[in-house]
Amino acid sequence: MLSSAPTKLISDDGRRADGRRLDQLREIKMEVSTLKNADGSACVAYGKTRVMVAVYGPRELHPKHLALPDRAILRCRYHMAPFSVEVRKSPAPSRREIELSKVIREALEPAVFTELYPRTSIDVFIEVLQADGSTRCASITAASLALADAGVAMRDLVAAVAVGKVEGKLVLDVMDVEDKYGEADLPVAMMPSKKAVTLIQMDGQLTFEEFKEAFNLAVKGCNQIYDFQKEALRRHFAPKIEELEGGMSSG
Amino acid sequence: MLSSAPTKLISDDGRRADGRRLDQLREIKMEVSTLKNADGSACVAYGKTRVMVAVYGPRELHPKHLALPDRAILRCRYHMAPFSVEVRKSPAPSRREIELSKVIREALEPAVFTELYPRTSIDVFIEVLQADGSTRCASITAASLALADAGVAMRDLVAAVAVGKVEGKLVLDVMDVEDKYGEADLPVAMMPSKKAVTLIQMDGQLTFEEFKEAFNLAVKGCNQIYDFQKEALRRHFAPKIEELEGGMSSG
Amino acid sequence: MLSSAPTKLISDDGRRADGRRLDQLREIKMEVSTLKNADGSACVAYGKTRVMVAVYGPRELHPKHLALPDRAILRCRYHMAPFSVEVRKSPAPSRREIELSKVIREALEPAVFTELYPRTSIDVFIEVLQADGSTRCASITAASLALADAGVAMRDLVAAVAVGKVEGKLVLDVMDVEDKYGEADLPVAMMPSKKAVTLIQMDGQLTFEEFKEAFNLAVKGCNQIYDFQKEALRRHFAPKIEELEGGMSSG
Amino acid sequence: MAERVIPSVKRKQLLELAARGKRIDGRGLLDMRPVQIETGVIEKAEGSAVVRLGSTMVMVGVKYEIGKPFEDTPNEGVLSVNAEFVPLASPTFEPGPPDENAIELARVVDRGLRESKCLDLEKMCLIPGEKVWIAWIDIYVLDHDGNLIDASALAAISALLASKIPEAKVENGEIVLTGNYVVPPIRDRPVAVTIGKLGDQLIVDPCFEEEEVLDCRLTASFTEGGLLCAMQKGLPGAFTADEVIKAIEIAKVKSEELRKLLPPLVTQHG
Amino acid sequence: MAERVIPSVKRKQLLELAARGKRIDGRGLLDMRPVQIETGVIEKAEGSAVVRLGSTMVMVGVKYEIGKPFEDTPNEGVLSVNAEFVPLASPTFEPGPPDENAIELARVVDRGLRESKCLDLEKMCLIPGEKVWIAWIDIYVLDHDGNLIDASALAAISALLASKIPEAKVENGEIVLTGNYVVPPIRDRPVAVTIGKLGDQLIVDPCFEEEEVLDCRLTASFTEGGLLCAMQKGLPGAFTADEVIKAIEIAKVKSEELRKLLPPLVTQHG
Amino acid sequence: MAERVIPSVKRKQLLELAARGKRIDGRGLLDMRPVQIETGVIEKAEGSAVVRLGSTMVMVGVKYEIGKPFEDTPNEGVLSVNAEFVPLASPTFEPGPPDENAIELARVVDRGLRESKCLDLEKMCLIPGEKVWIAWIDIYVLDHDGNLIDASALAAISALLASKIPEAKVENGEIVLTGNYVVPPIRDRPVAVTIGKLGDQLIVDPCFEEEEVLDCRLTASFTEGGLLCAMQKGLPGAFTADEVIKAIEIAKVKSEELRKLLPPLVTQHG
Repeated sequence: MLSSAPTKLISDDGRRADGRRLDQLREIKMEVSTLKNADGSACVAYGKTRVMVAVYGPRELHPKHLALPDRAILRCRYHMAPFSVEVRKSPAPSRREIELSKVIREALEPAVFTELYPRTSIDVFIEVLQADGSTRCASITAASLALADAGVAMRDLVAAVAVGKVEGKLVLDVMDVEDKYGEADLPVAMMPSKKAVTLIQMDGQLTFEEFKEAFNLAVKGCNQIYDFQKEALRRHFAPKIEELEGGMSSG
Repeated sequence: MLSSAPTKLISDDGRRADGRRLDQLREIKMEVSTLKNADGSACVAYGKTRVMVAVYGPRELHPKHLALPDRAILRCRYHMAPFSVEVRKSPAPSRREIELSKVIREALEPAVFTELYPRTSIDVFIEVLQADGSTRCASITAASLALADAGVAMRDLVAAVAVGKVEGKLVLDVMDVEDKYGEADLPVAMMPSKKAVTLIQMDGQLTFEEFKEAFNLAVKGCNQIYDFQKEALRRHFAPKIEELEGGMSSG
Repeated sequence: MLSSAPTKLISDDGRRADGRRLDQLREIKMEVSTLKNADGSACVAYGKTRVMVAVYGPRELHPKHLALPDRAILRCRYHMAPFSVEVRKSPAPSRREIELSKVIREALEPAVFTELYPRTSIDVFIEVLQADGSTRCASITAASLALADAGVAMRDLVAAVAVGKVEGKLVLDVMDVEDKYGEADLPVAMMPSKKAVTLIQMDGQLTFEEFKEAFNLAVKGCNQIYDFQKEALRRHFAPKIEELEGGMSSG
Repeated sequence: MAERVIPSVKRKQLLELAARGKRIDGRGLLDMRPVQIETGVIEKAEGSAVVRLGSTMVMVGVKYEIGKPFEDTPNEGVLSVNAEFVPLASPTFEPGPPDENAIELARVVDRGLRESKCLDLEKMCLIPGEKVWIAWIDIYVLDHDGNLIDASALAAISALLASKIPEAKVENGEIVLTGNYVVPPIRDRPVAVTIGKLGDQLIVDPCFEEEEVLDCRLTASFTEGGLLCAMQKGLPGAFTADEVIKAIEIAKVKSEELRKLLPPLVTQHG
Repeated sequence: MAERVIPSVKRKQLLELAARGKRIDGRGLLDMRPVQIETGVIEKAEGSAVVRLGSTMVMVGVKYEIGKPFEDTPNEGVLSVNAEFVPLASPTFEPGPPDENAIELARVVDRGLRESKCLDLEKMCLIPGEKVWIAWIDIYVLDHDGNLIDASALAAISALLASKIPEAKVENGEIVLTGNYVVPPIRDRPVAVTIGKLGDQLIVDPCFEEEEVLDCRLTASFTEGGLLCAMQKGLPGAFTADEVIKAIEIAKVKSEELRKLLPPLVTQHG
Repeated sequence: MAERVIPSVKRKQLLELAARGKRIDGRGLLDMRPVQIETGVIEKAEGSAVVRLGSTMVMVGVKYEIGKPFEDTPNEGVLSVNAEFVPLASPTFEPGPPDENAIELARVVDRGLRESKCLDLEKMCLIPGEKVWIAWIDIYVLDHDGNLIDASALAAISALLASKIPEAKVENGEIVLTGNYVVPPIRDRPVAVTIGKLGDQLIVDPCFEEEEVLDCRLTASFTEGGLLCAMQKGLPGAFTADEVIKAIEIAKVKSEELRKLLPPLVTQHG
């Protein structure tokens, strides 16, 4: 299903190829605890970009000599399904996937109280089921939900979003066609309530002024994503808490 | 040495491409204890299909943490020599070889008293030296001889043979050209004296009635192979037993 | 930077393609202790052939179960930089590099008192930065300097040089074009003061008489290389010894 | 090749249940778990499906690509089935190339599809010996609660049935994509059913806990017309000859039930 | 994925120094170590450079080869950046395929070159869709004393600027090498600068000991015209938003200093 | 790279024996074990041989395939020698890609064949730059009792001498196989002999127990005309210069004895 280069990515009235305003997120969907086997899991969609994340751990680490005496090891694998992209991707991890696994891990680690789980590993497995831009951001967002679902103690959730420059304009939540034919891509991850930036990458060309503007837009987008995350956790945990309270009140 | 598609696989008088009757095995050759280094070995030929099997073990397992406290680990590698087939095969194990290693291991395991050898491994190395159909069957047959030669305690030998459907007829002991241009292939392994089926696979298309008929023919074939196996062991061990008895009587 | 086949490798007045006499080495350069991190290092050039060698160790061996109770394990990796040859070389080790790693290790090992460092490893990492023939010889020469720089006790340095047969004549210190278009290549490594031959390989065709002559030329060449090695060590260590003596005399 | 350790207490418990016709999750011996099939879940793939068998969840994506045919079948398209046990599906799965279990799964699903001749590979040839359609069937196990073979086979045929293939024309020896999509040349709907042996009992659709203690299993695939088109015995135990026959009979009945969950075959293009 | 163990005593010491504006090797927080650039060191490569940042030593070789373009950019040459951490450079490096650190390094250097559009890839196309120049940029770390990204990026652009590309003509659809060498189509000189965060302080050009205890780092690459063209945050810590801005401002200034060490751009051929 | 552990008691015993001109299996220092050569053992291969040196057993298969020549030798066929130490041959062999010992073996056998120019590779070119014959020589070690090099080299040349190559014609730029087989263009019969050094003694054809305690070994290959065409010193010990000369003299004599076991060269086709 090959797509051809579009003629125009932003219409005269400031609408993007999918009808969004410049500073508008795509439809965001989040589901927590999707999987049975995993200790925690989440499924997140930014439009057609869909990722599934499972967390196993904290659990005993094999081989043991890799364990750290003072904290958990956070491990992370970002991986794309062969059918997630237009041209089938070989299942062997690409250099891009290896790099993203590293930066995603480093974006999550500041949020995790690894020191509470010495000698263990916390494994974050990310599968991109469909890729339509901003997959690393959706992955970070989903991974922090899955960590929360697994009951791993965290300083804050991590929310991520990418800002792009397309036809000279800054746009929020970059989709594939904008990434491919746009002028710049700036993915940012934050712990919103801590105002701490845990991931920042950039491709393309931006003046310093454009960068600052784009960065501020990304911060705003992360805060919106953060609201969706909290809402998803509330939806998931609220019934249980009610149940618990119900159980207690009836007791 | 490429062969071209044959015009007819079964002649009007019911003879196969190599002159066999439908329910006839190829020339079967078996030799036990062919190799010096191995603890047990056997060389088996079903016509031009020739396999050599070595067994090492029961022996200490490396790495040790893989050892089981209550029984031996049976390991099995089915591998084809690069020159065993018409177009040279790369020595790296193919997906087919990995699958066959697994099903052969699972076909042998019911026959081995693994519980007598806790914390050890029993390694079965199969080399297909020439492939002319039914290599997995010849491999199982040879492997159980090599296990016996290594002195591994067994419930029974395992004998295997494939039945095919060729030009609408069921044939015993499928050779390459019949596998390639026939309509179905049904390899079966059994512990004949236990009447226990330890391998069954099928490719192609069979009605349920055809399947039952083919399966019965395979059972019959396994019994014939079993007779060859017993004869080969007798040939190998009889002289030693006579020697032993001679030694004792002269004592 | 592809070179084409030369018309003549030895001129009528007995000069080689680069102006050398038949029994003349290229310009030899040696530098000891080039690198900061390594325990010992050396950089050696035979003309345009340039190798850098680092030695780490004697050091603790991982995994430990590979350690030997009575001596050090000498490990050696010969590796070519992708840009060292005319057509870019893939960084994955080739079969040639694996073979050369083995023969170089076996050429160095007779010189090393491995028995003084039980349970350790001594790792020799060789990088060919530019290849213009005789890289294995330059590697051995550099490796023994790096071992000396690391303070590893040695019976003798190992010096190496290749003799070739080119247009019917024997030549010392074979360069790439002579190796490629010549009739034979004979690399030899020695512990010169022990008169012990630790590497000998040969490609091409030589009569037994030619071989003896070539071998004698190689021995002569090794002795010349040996002089360069001793000089390089003297240059490196003399200032320190003087310093030390200065320090003592002033004390 | 990791050896399985059979939990003997669990095995004893399940054997006792089975002897009384019962199973750990309350099913009868020959009951399947609830089956859910959802297709069209991945818009970027030409076909896709998610199948749930109880808690087991398998996703399959189908991609069509133009490539070279195999040398010995120059007039046929290529069918390539691959399976990945991605580590999010089970604490026992690890990252890395497919192990023997993933390879066996892919090959058993492949044989079920291939031997039923469900894809008319000759219709997938564009320029003989040069260019053909390759159908990539990627099996992605997302949650593992047993019986991956049946779930994967069902997801594979579902994804194929739901797939569209780009319309391609050959003009002056060049392939031109019209931009339209057409129905792929599918002519059968094979279904695989796996029967487990637990002591003297045969059970249908084993869950993960049951698989851990099974003696062995037998998978049989059937064409729409009821022909056996692939079989695979697995696990290190043995069947009696009678059990083999009985297992296939059960599998045949179940395969017909499962096939009812699939959409019907569509009349082919051209 | 080896986890780093942070030496806490060392971290405390460096934090105290940094708080007083000092560093372990006597530099000020925003001082680079001495930089040396040497080019033309490998005659067999079309371009080469060795860069020393203090004791860090990185060699880069550039090879030009004729090959096929990528399918989606048939009119462009190919830029391929690879990095090897050969085991002679550090006791922590091991033989084997590139690990995540080497891959990250290569990809960050690649993005700095690519996004600055320093190589005019369209001018490296010989026969569209068939034959283009491939520029292989091989980064070889020889001695590791920290800040490999900046040293490698500097070595890469230095080697490119010092490189010559074979002159090729297309005659009757065949490529003919004239035997001459010409200046490659380079039109920018991107420079990368990495800023480390150590507690509340930002430092320039961290050495190995500092890297071991950094909170995190931010690399920014700048074009000749002062545009940001690539960024990469690394290590498992976090920046405040203000620190991000400040780090980029520092990096911009330093990138201009470093660019002065490079030879000027040469007018292009053709 | 597994390090060998030298069994010192065994070494002492063999040294004492050797000093008295004796060996553990009763041979004299310069005696070979019984040699058996059998050819034509694998009908599916174009050539094959099994060689036994005492208990050492090596099988070699030769396959001819049409493929592309190397870029730098467009007018020559390809000779590819590979060796596998399959795990059935020795308790010390493990499954997996060839280790350094298997690679060394293949390369030493390769050099003996290649440098003797025994195969006339130019006669194996079909369409220059496009299509040539590839001769695959696969060495398969089946039982390892020492001196694999000599056994493998002997099996390789035996299999080649016993091989037939398909007759191919080029018609209108296409290759047509006539269906006939002809004699391959073989013009020499190189033989390799390995001499072991045990203390002060040189021995011929070391068995496995001897190899474990050797100081070092030297292999020399000779053409039919008595020219040295390949050499390889192995194992971590040293020879004196005199020993090198003496070893080669012994090897030359033994190579002539072994060559008598080979069939004669056949007049070439065409």
